Amino acid sequence: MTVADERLAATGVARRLLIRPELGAVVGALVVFAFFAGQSEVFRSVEGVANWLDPASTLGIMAVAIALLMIGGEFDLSAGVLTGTVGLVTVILATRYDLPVWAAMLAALAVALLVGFLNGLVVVRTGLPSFIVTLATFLMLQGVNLGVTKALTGTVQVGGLRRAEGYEEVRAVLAGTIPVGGTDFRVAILWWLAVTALATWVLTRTRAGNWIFAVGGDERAARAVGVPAERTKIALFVTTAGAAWLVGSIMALRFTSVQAGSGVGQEFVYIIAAVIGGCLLTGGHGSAIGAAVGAVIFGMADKGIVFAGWDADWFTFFLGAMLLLATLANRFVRRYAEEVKR
Amino acid sequence: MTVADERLAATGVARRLLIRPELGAVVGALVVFAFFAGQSEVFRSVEGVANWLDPASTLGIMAVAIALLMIGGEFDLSAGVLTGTVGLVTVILATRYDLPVWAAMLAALAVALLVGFLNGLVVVRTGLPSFIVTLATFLMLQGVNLGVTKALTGTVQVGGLRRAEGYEEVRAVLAGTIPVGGTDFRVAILWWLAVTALATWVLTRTRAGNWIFAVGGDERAARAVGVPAERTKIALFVTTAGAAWLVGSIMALRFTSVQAGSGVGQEFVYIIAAVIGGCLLTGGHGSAIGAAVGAVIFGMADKGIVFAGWDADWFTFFLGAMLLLATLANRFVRRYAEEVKR
Amino acid sequence: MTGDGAVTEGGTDAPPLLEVRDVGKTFGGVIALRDVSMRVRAGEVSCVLGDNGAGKSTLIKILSGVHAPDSGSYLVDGAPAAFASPRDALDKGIATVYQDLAMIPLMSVWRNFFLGSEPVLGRGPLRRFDVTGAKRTVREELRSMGIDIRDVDQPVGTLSGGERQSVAIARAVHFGARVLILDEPTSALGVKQAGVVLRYVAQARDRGLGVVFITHNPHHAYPIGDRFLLLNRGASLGEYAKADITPEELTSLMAGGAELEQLAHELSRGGPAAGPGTPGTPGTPETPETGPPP
Amino acid sequence: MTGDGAVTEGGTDAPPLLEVRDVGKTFGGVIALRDVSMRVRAGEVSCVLGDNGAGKSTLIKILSGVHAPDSGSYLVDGAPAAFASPRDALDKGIATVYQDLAMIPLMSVWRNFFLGSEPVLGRGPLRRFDVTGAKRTVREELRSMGIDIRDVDQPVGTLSGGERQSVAIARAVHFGARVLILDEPTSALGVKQAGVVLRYVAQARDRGLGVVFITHNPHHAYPIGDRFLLLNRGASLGEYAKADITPEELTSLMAGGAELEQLAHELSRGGPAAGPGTPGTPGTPETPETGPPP
Amino acid sequence: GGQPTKETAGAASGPAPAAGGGTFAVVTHASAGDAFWDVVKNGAEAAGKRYGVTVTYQGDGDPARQSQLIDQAVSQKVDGLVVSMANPDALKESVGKAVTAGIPVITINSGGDVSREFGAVTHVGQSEDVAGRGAGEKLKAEGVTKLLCVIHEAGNVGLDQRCNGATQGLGGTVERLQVDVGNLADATSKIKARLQADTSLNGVLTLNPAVAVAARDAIADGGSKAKLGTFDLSADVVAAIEDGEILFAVDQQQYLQGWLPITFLTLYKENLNTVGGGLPVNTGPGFVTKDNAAKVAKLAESGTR
Ligand SMILES: Nc1ncnc2c1ncn2[C@@H]1O[C@H](COP(=O)(O)OP(=O)(O)OP(=O)(O)O)[C@@H](O)[C@H]1O
Ligand SMILES: Nc1ncnc2c1ncn2[C@@H]1O[C@H](COP(=O)(O)OP(=O)(O)OP(=O)(O)O)[C@@H](O)[C@H]1O
Ligand SMILES: [Mg+2]
Ligand SMILES: [Mg+2]
Repeated sequence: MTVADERLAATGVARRLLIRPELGAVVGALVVFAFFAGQSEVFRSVEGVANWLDPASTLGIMAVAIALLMIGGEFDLSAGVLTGTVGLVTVILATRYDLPVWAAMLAALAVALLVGFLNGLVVVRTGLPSFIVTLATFLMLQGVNLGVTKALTGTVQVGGLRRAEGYEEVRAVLAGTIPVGGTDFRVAILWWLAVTALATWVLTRTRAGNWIFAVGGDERAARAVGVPAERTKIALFVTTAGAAWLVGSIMALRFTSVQAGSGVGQEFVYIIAAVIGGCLLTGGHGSAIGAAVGAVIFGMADKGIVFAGWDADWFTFFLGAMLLLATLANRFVRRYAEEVKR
Repeated sequence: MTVADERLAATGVARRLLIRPELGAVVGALVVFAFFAGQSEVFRSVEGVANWLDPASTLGIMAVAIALLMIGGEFDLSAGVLTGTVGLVTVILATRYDLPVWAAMLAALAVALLVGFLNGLVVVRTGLPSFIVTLATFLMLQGVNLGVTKALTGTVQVGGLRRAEGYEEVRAVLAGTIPVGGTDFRVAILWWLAVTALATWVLTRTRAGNWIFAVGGDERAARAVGVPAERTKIALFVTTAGAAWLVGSIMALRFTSVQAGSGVGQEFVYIIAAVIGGCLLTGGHGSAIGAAVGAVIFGMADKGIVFAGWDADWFTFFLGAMLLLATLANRFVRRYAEEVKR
Repeated sequence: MTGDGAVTEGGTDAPPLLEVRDVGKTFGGVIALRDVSMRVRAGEVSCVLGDNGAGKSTLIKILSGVHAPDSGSYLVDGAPAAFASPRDALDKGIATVYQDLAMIPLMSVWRNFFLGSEPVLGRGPLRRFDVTGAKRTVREELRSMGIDIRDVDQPVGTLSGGERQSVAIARAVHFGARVLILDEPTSALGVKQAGVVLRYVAQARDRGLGVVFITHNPHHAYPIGDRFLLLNRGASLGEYAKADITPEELTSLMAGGAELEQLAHELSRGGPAAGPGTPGTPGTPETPETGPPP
Repeated sequence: MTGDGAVTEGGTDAPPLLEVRDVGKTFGGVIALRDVSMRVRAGEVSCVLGDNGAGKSTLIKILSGVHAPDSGSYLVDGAPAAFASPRDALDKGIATVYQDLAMIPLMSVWRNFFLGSEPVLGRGPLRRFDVTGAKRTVREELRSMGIDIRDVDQPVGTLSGGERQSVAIARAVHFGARVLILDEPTSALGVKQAGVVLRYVAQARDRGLGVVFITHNPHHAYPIGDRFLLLNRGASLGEYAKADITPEELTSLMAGGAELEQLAHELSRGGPAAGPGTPGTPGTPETPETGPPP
Repeated sequence: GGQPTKETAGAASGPAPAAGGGTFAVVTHASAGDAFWDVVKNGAEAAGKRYGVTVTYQGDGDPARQSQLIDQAVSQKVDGLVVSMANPDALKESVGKAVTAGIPVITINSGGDVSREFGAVTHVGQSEDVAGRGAGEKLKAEGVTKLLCVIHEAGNVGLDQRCNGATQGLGGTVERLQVDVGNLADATSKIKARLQADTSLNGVLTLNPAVAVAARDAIADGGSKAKLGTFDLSADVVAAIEDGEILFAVDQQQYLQGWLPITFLTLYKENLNTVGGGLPVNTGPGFVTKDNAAKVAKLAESGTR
């Protein structure tokens, strides 16, 4: 590194810059942005940006958490529906049992963390693939959400959080807006950035981060050198559940009502964002920033198609094409970067 | 094997029987069957069996194909929606362009195989994870299905296959029924058994089978000893597409009309069935019989809850619980079996 | 040479660092190890020798907490121990180089090196992995083994076989506080690096560590070993002190008897390349690893 | 000993089986191999020697079609060849034992053995893998290597390190028709099995195969090798015929000079276990692998 | 099917407003491909073509995403907005934003009770439970006492409201069943299973025409005597009604829920007209039965009924 080594080829500065694995995802995002910016003026306006950053932020929080979990070699299919559970618990407790909003949220947090802990515990104890375990959790939570909501309210949605005690204060923190350049940006964007920064710190600069990479890369080898693999995995499931709580709360506070089916189907969007951002499905490799950028790519493609005004019938077609484009750009840049180093 | 080896512990016959990995899945299936047979008389009647075997058969055909693909280390998320594409192409060609049914089916087969081939080609050429590639295919096909159907018919479904030329003959072969013990069983069940037998033969008794295990277990190592990894993977994607064609045709012939959204969401059910049956998500391990039994487990749990008459709101809750139960039984038996050998 | 060459209870009064008594291990129907006893004493090198599949790795995995023995007992410092995981063994200062559980291929060299024992800086929520310190340490440790790594950020999976093994050894030496367990550590190493490893072993021994050393190379085992445990098909053939066994006997035991004598003749040929170094020339070992001629 | 020890064009008129001229290979910014030339002739054993990370494995991966060289040319039977995959090399009768690309852990021993070259029975749609034949062959091949496998249905991942390596070698020997490339084949093997492998190499040579043999053990390399290619940090230090080099020179080259002389003294100590076999005793190699005393 | 190109897709409903026209956005609570809402879309687009205005149609069943679609329409400064409000609470903020931005809003289908309060110009159509009630009454008249309501998307408010309405209309027992509309073999099998397991069920109500066909097969295969009613039309359903296999199909005439709001918005924009002074305009319920099936058969096939 310091001394020149005849076994290393000379590399330019520009190429060196491309070495960071996140850069592939960033380039993918730029491609998608450039594409839609060319299609629609609104898309590239401040308002437009505020618009597509909004869904990207909540998706991003989850994608980052799921990315950590996937780097650790596991899946969580129950994360999406858990956001719904959190919202339902919060709204039901705050409106039907008259708890202050913050108390209801704390109760929901406890529920979420418990679900995450159980997921992790069952996975490490039974040795079943987390795909199956969290699928079962997913199905069971979905049933609970619907069954309990129906039993309590007779319909499949609960609402009225707006009238609950302490609503406005909590809302400002989690679901408010911040005016920037005359446009309201969602405060969730800040949460998303914070979560990404924290996850990046943990992943690259702490012992826990080292353990996460190790258990995802080769669990047996990691255990053999003394990594507490079970604890690491359980902690990852709990972290994911914590993220689901954050997102579920943000959504509940913002929309003040929650449907029993809320969050169903989102679990795959999280995984998709993480994979677009460069996480390996087999574990052991990926980055939090990549997942956050993956969420932006997904959010841009998702909203860009609407801004471009293309026929809604063909929506998924374009979405698929954009995702392929973005990941190809990512891959292309990474290949190029790999020619520079390693 | 022939001579006693002092380094082998003595094992009983019963334990030896449990060695086959499929047996775990079978035990899981028996547990689920016993459970629901106790809950509902109709469930265990001939009629009931015919009923839940019906969806299990089409699911089973796909699960077996997906299992081969997963053993080969890849996913196909586009298989579900491809069954819809096949149905749409068949019905549109047979009713709007007046082709005989068999010709329309052949055209649909060409389309399906092309999609499978492209999936495989993109995966092996770009090196992108098949999860992302086939996700893009999934989204794009979904858009095409809806967009084209709308463009051609103005509605979201096409129908009228019954009036097409040669319908009855083909239907009898693919979507007819066979009376057994006074109850009509679907002929698709035979197709399912045939596909399972064929896949088992290929997997355990042919060169191709050896290659499938190898590319899924360690693609680089397989390539290094001369396995044509790319060809094997492409062939697996094409096979999956072929299975989707079979299932799509069976469905189209049976219902004579196809919705644009048909098959969406099924891709995960296929994967679930394969995983319940013991396929590893990371590739390199699994069996066709296991996947077929996984389909039966899923089918039984899915229908058993309805037979048992439990509250529909809680449906997914029970489904999740049953899946967990079945996979735990599978795992338990396999652990026990592994104590006997390896 | 018979079983009576086995070591009798010595005069040392301190309990051995590690001791297993009649341990056995089965994997399903496979009996990998049966009734094997062994002691690891401070300041001694215990060699475990045996044919392929004899159970050497299984034995050291029991010592290092990877496997729990199915039968027999395991004592650390004379007290019964039950390691739930290799973490427990590490916490007792037992560091291991495994034959097959080595490294995480996708992780960089420095991350692998400190895996499980990451050095930290700062405190509380600011406690963080000391990355620059870690990188520097790794570079130095490897250089002193004769491995000049290009870039400690390189994923371990792209290292050469010997480089990879060197990282594992350097790690064990760095963290081994009381016992060092080395399972065929020199198998992929160059002549120079293998020499360095043997020197490490000698240094560790001299510092009072207990060392367990597994090798198939009698030229490596004899000079450094104090005791030799011989395994065969999962069972113990006895434990010998160096004083009780000659290098020839050891080699012959490892090779499973004298049947290899003829190999030297088989390898020789009257081909055109036969030169000064053909087998038979004095000073050159006639047969590979079958030891010096009598 | 200087570079003029390098082999000059011999009098043989048949083109070498394999020849690489000035090949180089870089991985991204890493230059793993630079301007290396080598020939593999029928009936000869070419040894590739060098320190860890010298580029030996990279070179043989070029020979066996795993890597395409970035520069230089590759000739098979005197005609330029460009292997798209190891399959092409296998089809030309070149079989390889890789150092790190060995086996599929989840697959059984017999499936691994025949992977890529499955024996078939029947024809047309009934063409099938000859399972019983395959199992029998594997068992026999392994037994003749001195490996008595319990059960050929055992997944390779559960074999011991040496058993696993033996399967790879037995496979290469079974399928190697014209060239046999062995990358550190004996590293995990017991004394007996290593002897068997060397015997195999001699047999293959005598049958007229070209053999490329990589090892870190001069005791293995010298007796069997006809030519020695020395690599250092990715570059060639020259190719020597056996006639041009003494065992001492070879050992010293492999070890990177005489600096190891002192190791013998470092390893010795006046400990209680010092017995008849202490270093220095005549007839015992003083230092591991540093070769016989002058 | 031909490969779609960007140009053709853009031309179909591009954002470029026709001369003198405007751009109206329709945002509903159903995803693309839903049989009912597809007819609404057809109606809106046909009206757009007729009046020379640009109509964009988007929909998503998730209220959060629906509200984002409304936000997007607002930032695109559309000239009018048509919203279905299955979950008014969740849309309150977004609709409010549109109203504040001076965009005329018309609510359709559901949410009629809060339409005014949210500042909408008017409401077209009636809520799902009114339609459900109609279906329930009709089944009651046919002697159904115990009804199976087949839900093809768990947790969807609209479907739940239809079943709730049917419960009120029937006055008897209503049981629910969840099926997957993506797999009709599975749906058939489940309906059959339910009918086999509980023979006292004498009526089935499906909420989607494809599921109706599956239910018809299930009833026939299982030898059940249950009467079958459904929501919404398709060619198969009309044929089955003609054959007497399906009693009726609830027809909200949802084409009007697409056509009318575009008409109203055009009038409002050009002439500031508000039809009925802002009172809700009902589009149904209507029923397609054996009597009128023949007449609507062709229309159903072309996607306007
Ligand atoms: N997980 C396992 N399942 C089944 N058999 C196993 C397992 N692990 C080891 N074995 C068997 O136990 C025996 C002993 O293995 P072990 O690895 O201890 O041998 P070893 O003495 O280290 O051999 P080598 O010198 O080749 O490394 C081998 O025959 C091996 O096949
Ligand atoms: N895929 C790769 N990416 C980056 N560097 C690589 C890659 N493969 C090999 N190298 C580097 O190239 C050099 C040569 O490696 P090679 O495996 O050929 O060494 P070797 O001579 O076989 O060493 P050993 O004796 O330890 O097996 C090493 O320094 C290694 O780190
Ligand atoms: Mg071993
Ligand atoms: Mg090497």
